[in-house]
Amino acid sequence: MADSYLRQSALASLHLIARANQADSNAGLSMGERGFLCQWVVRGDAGNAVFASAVKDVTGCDLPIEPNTVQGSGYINVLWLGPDEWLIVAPDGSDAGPRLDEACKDIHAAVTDVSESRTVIVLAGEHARDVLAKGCALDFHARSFVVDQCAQSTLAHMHVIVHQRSDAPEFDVYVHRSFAESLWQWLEDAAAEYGFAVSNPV
Amino acid sequence: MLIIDCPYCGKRDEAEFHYGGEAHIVRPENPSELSDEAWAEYLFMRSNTKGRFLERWVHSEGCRRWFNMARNTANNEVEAVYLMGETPPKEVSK
Amino acid sequence: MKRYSIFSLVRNAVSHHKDWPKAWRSPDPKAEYDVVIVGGGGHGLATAYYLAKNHGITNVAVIEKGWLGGGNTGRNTTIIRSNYLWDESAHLYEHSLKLYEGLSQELNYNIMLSQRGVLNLAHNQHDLRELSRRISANRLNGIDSEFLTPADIKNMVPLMDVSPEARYPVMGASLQKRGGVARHDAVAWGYARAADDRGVDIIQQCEVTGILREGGAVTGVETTRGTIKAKKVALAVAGHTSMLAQMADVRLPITSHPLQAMVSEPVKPALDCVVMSNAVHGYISQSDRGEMVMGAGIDTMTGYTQRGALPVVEELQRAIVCLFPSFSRLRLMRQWGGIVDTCPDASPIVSKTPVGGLYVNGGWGTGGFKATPGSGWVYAHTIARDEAHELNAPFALERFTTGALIDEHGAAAVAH
Amino acid sequence: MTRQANRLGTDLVAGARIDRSKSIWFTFNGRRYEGHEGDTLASALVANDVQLVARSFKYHRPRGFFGAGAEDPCVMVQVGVGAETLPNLRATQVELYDGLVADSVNAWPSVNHDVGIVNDLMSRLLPAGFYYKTFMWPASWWTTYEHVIRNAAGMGVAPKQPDPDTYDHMHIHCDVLIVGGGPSGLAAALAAGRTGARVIIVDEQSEMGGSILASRLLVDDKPGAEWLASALAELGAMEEVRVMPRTTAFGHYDHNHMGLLERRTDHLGPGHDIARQRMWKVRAGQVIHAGGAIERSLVFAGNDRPGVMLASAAATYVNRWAARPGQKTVIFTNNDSAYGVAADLADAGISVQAIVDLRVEPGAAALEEASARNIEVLTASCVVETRGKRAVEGVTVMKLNDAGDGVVVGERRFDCGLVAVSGGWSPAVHLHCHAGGKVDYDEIQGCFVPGKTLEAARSVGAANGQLDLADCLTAGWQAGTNAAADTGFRKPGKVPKGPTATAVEVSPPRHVWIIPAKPGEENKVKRFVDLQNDVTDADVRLAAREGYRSVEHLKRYTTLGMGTDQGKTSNIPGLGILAAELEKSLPDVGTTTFRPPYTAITMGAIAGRYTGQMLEPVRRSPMHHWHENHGAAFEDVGQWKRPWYYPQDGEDMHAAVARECLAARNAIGILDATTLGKIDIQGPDASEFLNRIYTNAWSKLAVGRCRYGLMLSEDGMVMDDGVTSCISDNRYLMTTTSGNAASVMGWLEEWLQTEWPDLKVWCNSISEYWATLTISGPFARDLLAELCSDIDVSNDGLPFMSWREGTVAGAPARVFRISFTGEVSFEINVPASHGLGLWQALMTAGEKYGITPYGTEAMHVLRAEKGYIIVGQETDGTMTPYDLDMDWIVSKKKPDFIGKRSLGRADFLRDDRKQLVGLFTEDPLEVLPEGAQIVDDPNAPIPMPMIGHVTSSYLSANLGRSIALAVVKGGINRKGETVHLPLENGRTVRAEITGMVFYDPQGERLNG
Ligand SMILES: Cc1cc2nc3c(=O)[nH]c(=O)nc-3n(C[C@H](O)[C@H](O)[C@H](O)COP(=O)(O)OP(=O)(O)OC[C@H]3O[C@@H](n4cnc5c(N)ncnc54)[C@H](O)[C@@H]3O)c2cc1C
Ligand SMILES: NC(=O)c1ccc[n+]([C@@H]2O[C@H](COP(=O)([O-])OP(=O)(O)OC[C@H]3O[C@@H](n4cnc5c(N)ncnc54)[C@H](O)[C@@H]3O)[C@@H](O)[C@H]2O)c1
Ligand SMILES: Cc1cc2nc3c(=O)[nH]c(=O)nc-3n(C[C@H](O)[C@H](O)[C@H](O)COP(=O)(O)O)c2cc1C
Ligand SMILES: [Zn+2]
Repeated sequence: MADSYLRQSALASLHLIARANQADSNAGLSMGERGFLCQWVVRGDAGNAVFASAVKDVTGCDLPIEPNTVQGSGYINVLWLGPDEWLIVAPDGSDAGPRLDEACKDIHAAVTDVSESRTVIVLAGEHARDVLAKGCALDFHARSFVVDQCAQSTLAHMHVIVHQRSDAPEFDVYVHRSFAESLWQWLEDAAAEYGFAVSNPV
Repeated sequence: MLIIDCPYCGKRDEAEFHYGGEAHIVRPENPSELSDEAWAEYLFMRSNTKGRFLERWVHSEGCRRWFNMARNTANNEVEAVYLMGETPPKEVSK
Repeated sequence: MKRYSIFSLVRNAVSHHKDWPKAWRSPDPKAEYDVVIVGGGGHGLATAYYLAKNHGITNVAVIEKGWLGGGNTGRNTTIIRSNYLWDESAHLYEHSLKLYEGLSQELNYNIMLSQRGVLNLAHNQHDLRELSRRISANRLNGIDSEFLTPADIKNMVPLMDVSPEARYPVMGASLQKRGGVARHDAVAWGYARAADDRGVDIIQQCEVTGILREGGAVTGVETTRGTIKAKKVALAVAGHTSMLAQMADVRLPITSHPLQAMVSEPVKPALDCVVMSNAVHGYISQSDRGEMVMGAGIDTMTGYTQRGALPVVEELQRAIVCLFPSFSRLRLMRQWGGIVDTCPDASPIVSKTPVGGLYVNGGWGTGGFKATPGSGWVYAHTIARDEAHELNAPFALERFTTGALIDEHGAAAVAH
Repeated sequence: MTRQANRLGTDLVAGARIDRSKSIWFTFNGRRYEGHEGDTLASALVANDVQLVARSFKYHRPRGFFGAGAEDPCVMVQVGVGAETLPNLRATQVELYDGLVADSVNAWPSVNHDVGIVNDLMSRLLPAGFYYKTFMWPASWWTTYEHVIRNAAGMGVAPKQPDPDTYDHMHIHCDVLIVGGGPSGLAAALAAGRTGARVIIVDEQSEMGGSILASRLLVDDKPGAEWLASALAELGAMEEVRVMPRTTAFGHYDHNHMGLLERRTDHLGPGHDIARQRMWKVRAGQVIHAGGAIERSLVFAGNDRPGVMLASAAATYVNRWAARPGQKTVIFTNNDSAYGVAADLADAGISVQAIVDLRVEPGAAALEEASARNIEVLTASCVVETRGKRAVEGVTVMKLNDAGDGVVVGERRFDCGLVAVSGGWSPAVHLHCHAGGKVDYDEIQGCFVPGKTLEAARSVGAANGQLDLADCLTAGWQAGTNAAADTGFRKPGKVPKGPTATAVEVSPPRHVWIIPAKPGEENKVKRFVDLQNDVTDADVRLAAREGYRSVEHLKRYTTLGMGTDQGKTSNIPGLGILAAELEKSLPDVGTTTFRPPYTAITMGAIAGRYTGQMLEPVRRSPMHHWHENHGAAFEDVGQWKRPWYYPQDGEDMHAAVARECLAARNAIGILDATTLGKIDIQGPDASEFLNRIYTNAWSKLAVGRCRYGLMLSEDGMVMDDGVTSCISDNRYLMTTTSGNAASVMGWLEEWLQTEWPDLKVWCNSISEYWATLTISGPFARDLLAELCSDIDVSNDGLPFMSWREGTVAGAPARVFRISFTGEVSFEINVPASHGLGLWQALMTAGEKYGITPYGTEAMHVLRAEKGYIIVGQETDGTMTPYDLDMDWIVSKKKPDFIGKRSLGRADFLRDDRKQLVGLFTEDPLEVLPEGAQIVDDPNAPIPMPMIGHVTSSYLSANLGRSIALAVVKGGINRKGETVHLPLENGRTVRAEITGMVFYDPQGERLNG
């Protein structure tokens, strides 16, 4: 049976990959889904050296202690979510989570697999900030929201984690799976006046 | 709408937070030993102060941490933010 | 009291309206009263009126820190209904509604009670279940209440969107035909005039700053206009109930919150009943002047600012525009806030207190305007006899100790 | 009529803000008119000599243009038709576009012949508050009276069709927000902008400039328009400065949260595919209020005749739009500013008959301006009447006595079609006050000026009581510099210089709140304070006499300032009259409260895009589209759409549910249970934590086992329930009801963080991680065994209330042997991305067993057959575990858990509490309505004592009869007794109290 089932990303029903091929290059922004990422929520005490070094060992990233920041290794990103909470994001197939869990087994820390809990919508281009600003009260101005900054907030009344990936600007918007279609719909509507292209981010 | 300085995430819109009522109401150690009156006091009776009020908030759409805040309920001036389990800073503890 | 009537209007027109008597006096406080009522809102004034009328107690002062009727009485959305779930509430609010029905004549002051019907909408299965529970209970309690299907609703309120395509479709409603609205200021003014006429001193611009006690019983109040002695002190201060009770070291299970309301610019009649929705959170009616009068939920934090925040306004307007897609083009003319005092069970407290001669009437939250006459009636009884009227006995402070709460959260929809 | 008879030529007015080369055609009250680009509806009508535009609220008296902008109380019009119609727009704020259709409101049959004028004839009978005194007899007639009153009231007409336009929102942050694009605001913006700060400057008019647009004064020695152009060019070039015309700052909320409303297409007319209006929500570091000042009227006899106009408005029509509001004019003033108006009018060829000044000594500069144009100045004089039919034709002027409360004999009559009035200036303190800012009274100017505020905000220019242009520029510059500095921005290097103008010396105004009428006419004339709501000085005084002495009483009794203009021009005069009547000072009387919005804002714009289907997000399970494609009817559960039932071949709900229920007991039913909340609980103290949260004991739950738990709130009431499983040592998976998923997660965090920080426990929500597919029924095990090879799913291998990890149809899975139907049942949890694949695999493989998807309705029936409760249906926040007959789940041993103490209170020990029981109707096919109330004696008089109500009720296809769950007072001990249910249709149904378990009472089917 193993090969008969299909894994479906949260936005699979929107056929974004097919739409991406008909992309409009004049668009004010692009939007696409980055699906199937490995994600773990990690809870622990930042001051615990074992914990911090376990994270470093497994992910290659320093544990971000500075609020609202991201540490990245190019392959794995660690997002600060709270004083004792982080999100580790890695490409499909990563085993960072189980390894970290193992490394932390003697300390009071927790690693929870949330890969399936959220998908990522990538917004990029000139008007990406405007679209975010239509539904989110964070200040996305280039002076106050910079590359490798992240924040949890709400976008169009849906909980999101926003991570600025580049100066393009490019944003990863993490949204809970059950909300993903609604958020996408809202984004399409918000982006319409600027013109947008569906992208196929990897 | 207030701006609340989450002790962990920094300044955010009040919309990201949930209100948690009066601060420093400690659950009695041994509820079963309390009289009905004393239990009702814990359960229901609140200071509801007009003026400087010590209250709890949680950054529900952000880091999900609880913290305390001193706010003037008569004009919404936020006077201090301090961590759960801490006593109010001197300038607001009267 | 010189009676108001069309004849008095004509007579006074001839004399260029120079001879109208004062609606109420502005007396200086006496040194001592039998009863001092703190708070010149509808409840305080009604209490004074019924103390005089029903119990013959006229040596009464109503002490108001601002202007009479300027609290929540002057800033509410004026919805009147009695279709509450629990027997205790239903009986109290129904008593109040009955008094309302004859109030203009009784007070000789037109309070413009408009029994145009109140609709409570249901948007899902859970709402429907709660609705039919309440309708059933109301009917057996003698309170008019009926179920309307979406088609019935469309007939009654043609501009409402009852289509199944709505995000939260309207699936039915309860209708209380005797429910409606009244002119809020007139209720306060009518009671003030009638109480004044029976000898009650209404003292405005006088704030109570302390409650005097001796041996566990009250002896008077401290005010910004001096000490006033009193055998009994009765609180009717809505949003400030806790503050006043605290002056007598009585702690209450009450929290105060901003509650906002707003009006659109006036338009010709476009909505003929009161519409309330819990799931799509908002309620609306059209005043006789033509504005849409609208309200929603409380701001969750404790507050005494008498204003609120923009998100509540947004939430409300989303609801209104969803229910009435054409009202989207109307314009908001004014928004304001009141301070409502809420109890953990969303029911009021009308009660004696541990302090002798001190009474409390509060915790009406978002829904005490409709209770004004009934509340005054039973509170006057409680004060006069030093024991609860049967209608307010369940609303005593003790219920928080015994646990006999009257939880009107779940089923009473938006509790206005 | 000639086209634009009152349009002034370029010879008379140079440089107006209209493009004379571009004509715009529009219709007013059915007639076509021409205007120019740059016109407002008002300026175009003035140019076309249309004077009568509206009728007043109460007396239906004729109304014309009184102001030129937001302050105008009178000229409300209905714009557009059909779905696009907009009621109550102020003609002075409507920008002209081609094809615009406007009509007067509140007039029938027309504004020229309005029958409502009978109210005016009866006005003696209709003083302030008359309706409180009458319409009371007979009581039953009130409804009729009310009907008439309602139809007479209101102004414009609400549209009847859904709004075809869209609206949206934008959040924005800035260092300095400047409200008002007049000279003060612009100077502030330049200063702040040059520091590099993020600056937003808004103005509600079509273009920036404020009073400059209508003034002939010089700035930096240049004509105002030139300076304006250069200032705007400079601001436009600054990267961090945003200039926003057509944008109203409508509210100043706590912590510098500012609401702006931008009108994006209104000036273009209907039919645009971008949002018509946009609400901006600003967080500003510093706010500068530079909204200018509003001119006041004077309260004199006949002051409401069309043709009576604020002096500043008259100048604005002339200077800004080259529109002549009258050929001959008399200026009536109490201050110097109207002299400038006189000069402007005179220079535009309007014959200024006289300046009537209340003061004995006008300012020297002002007098000079008049004498330079040979304008006669009548000092210590007042207009005692206006003459004319529908509009002003002339005025009578008399000398005022020293006290200002009477006139001296000897009158002068002037013919004029325009009376330009100035009663002084009121700073626009509105926004300053919204967030609790205080005001101080300026005795000399007779107005309130901004006082203390807690906000990081300041007021400048006319909004701060500075009426001289030079002061405004200096103050604006200062404010901009300081505000930027307060947010950390300073211009490096030399101290820059702001724009300048020549200061003008002025004399103070004279405040006479009621202008005396002609001797002997005091009782005959009407002097209006509020032109929209028809409040006269007599009304104000009457209110005071009757005891409505507080300003707030005055306002509410007379409706002064409660119209759509919110009393911008009338409040202060009203207060002045009240103060005089009460013999108090004006500041002692105080002012009413300024509330948002500054000018009315579209309700749709406040809602933004969150209307219709976008009201709230929809939550969908991974199998949502499968359900949709298979015809599911959906039920809203919170934000989730859940399959309610799956009708086939024209089945109704009843038939579909019956089929689904039968399948779940006789074959296999499959349910999408993804919406359940799931929480990962880890840590050495996890079981202790569960012990405190749940009523039952958790210490001994072995890995691989599951247990049902009940959660109470601290007041002892059932809050949530669900199954919690032990995943590994110190690790649990808690499930919650769908509706409470978020709140339970919050509840756990709250206790952990605030009360028990010493407990070593971590909670993480994984609700969204798992898709949950429940299969239930006699063949469920066979089906599962087929698709799952790595778990022994036999009764021994996977006993009831246990779980195993493995793969199902190739997907990594956790299989829980738990049951909400009473059948053998497996809850298969797979990562959400596998949900749809697994669902399809189960459907395919299950076909031979008759697998049938069932929705929430069948689920409800199936669990009710077993007497399982649903929190929120059997409970309503007033039910304890004992009330639910669930004593077994309340640990007697645990010293404490949340809610335990409350269970011991007096009211909880009553034996007549409402308790959960089953009900069997006498007629087995009678299905009780849910919610029906239960009584012992159906013949008891109303109010009939009620003893409970039906919480759940269904026709059970499996049992072939109806079943119901109900709460009944003392019900647990009343089994076998008969109760009565009086229904809405008048019938009374009899039912027997039974136990709650209707089906398979021994629970044999659980193990298959
Ligand atoms: C926006 C809003 C909408 C509402 N909508 C509805 C509705 O539709 N239907 C409904 O039934 N109810 C509604 N309510 C609730 C209703 O307005 C109140 O429950 C009711 O008016 C309370 O009346 P009251 O006389 O007890 O209080 P108030 O009218 O508030 O009077 C209390 C008075 O006490 C005075 N006071 C306070 N402290 C002191 C002191 N120390 N000394 C002297 N005087 C003092 C205050 O100045 C005030 O005048 C609404 C409330 C608000 C705010
Ligand atoms: N001579 C006098 O007595 C007198 C009196 C008043 C004003 N003035 C003159 O008026 C000028 C005052 O300049 P200023 O810049 O202070 O005021 P201004 O009147 O020139 O500009 C204020 C601007 O703010 C706008 N505005 C007001 N409220 C707003 C809101 N809520 N949202 C958006 N825009 C809003 C208005 O549309 C206007 O364009 C000076 O030139 C002064 O000399 C003179
Ligand atoms: C039922 C009702 C109708 C109202 N209608 C109007 C109105 O037509 N115009 C207006 O300006 N205000 C109206 N208001 C609001 C009052 O002006 C005022 O804002 C409110 O009573 C609160 O008082 P405050 O703003 O002085 O604090 C109304 C208030 C209520 C309660
Ligand atoms: Zn935070």
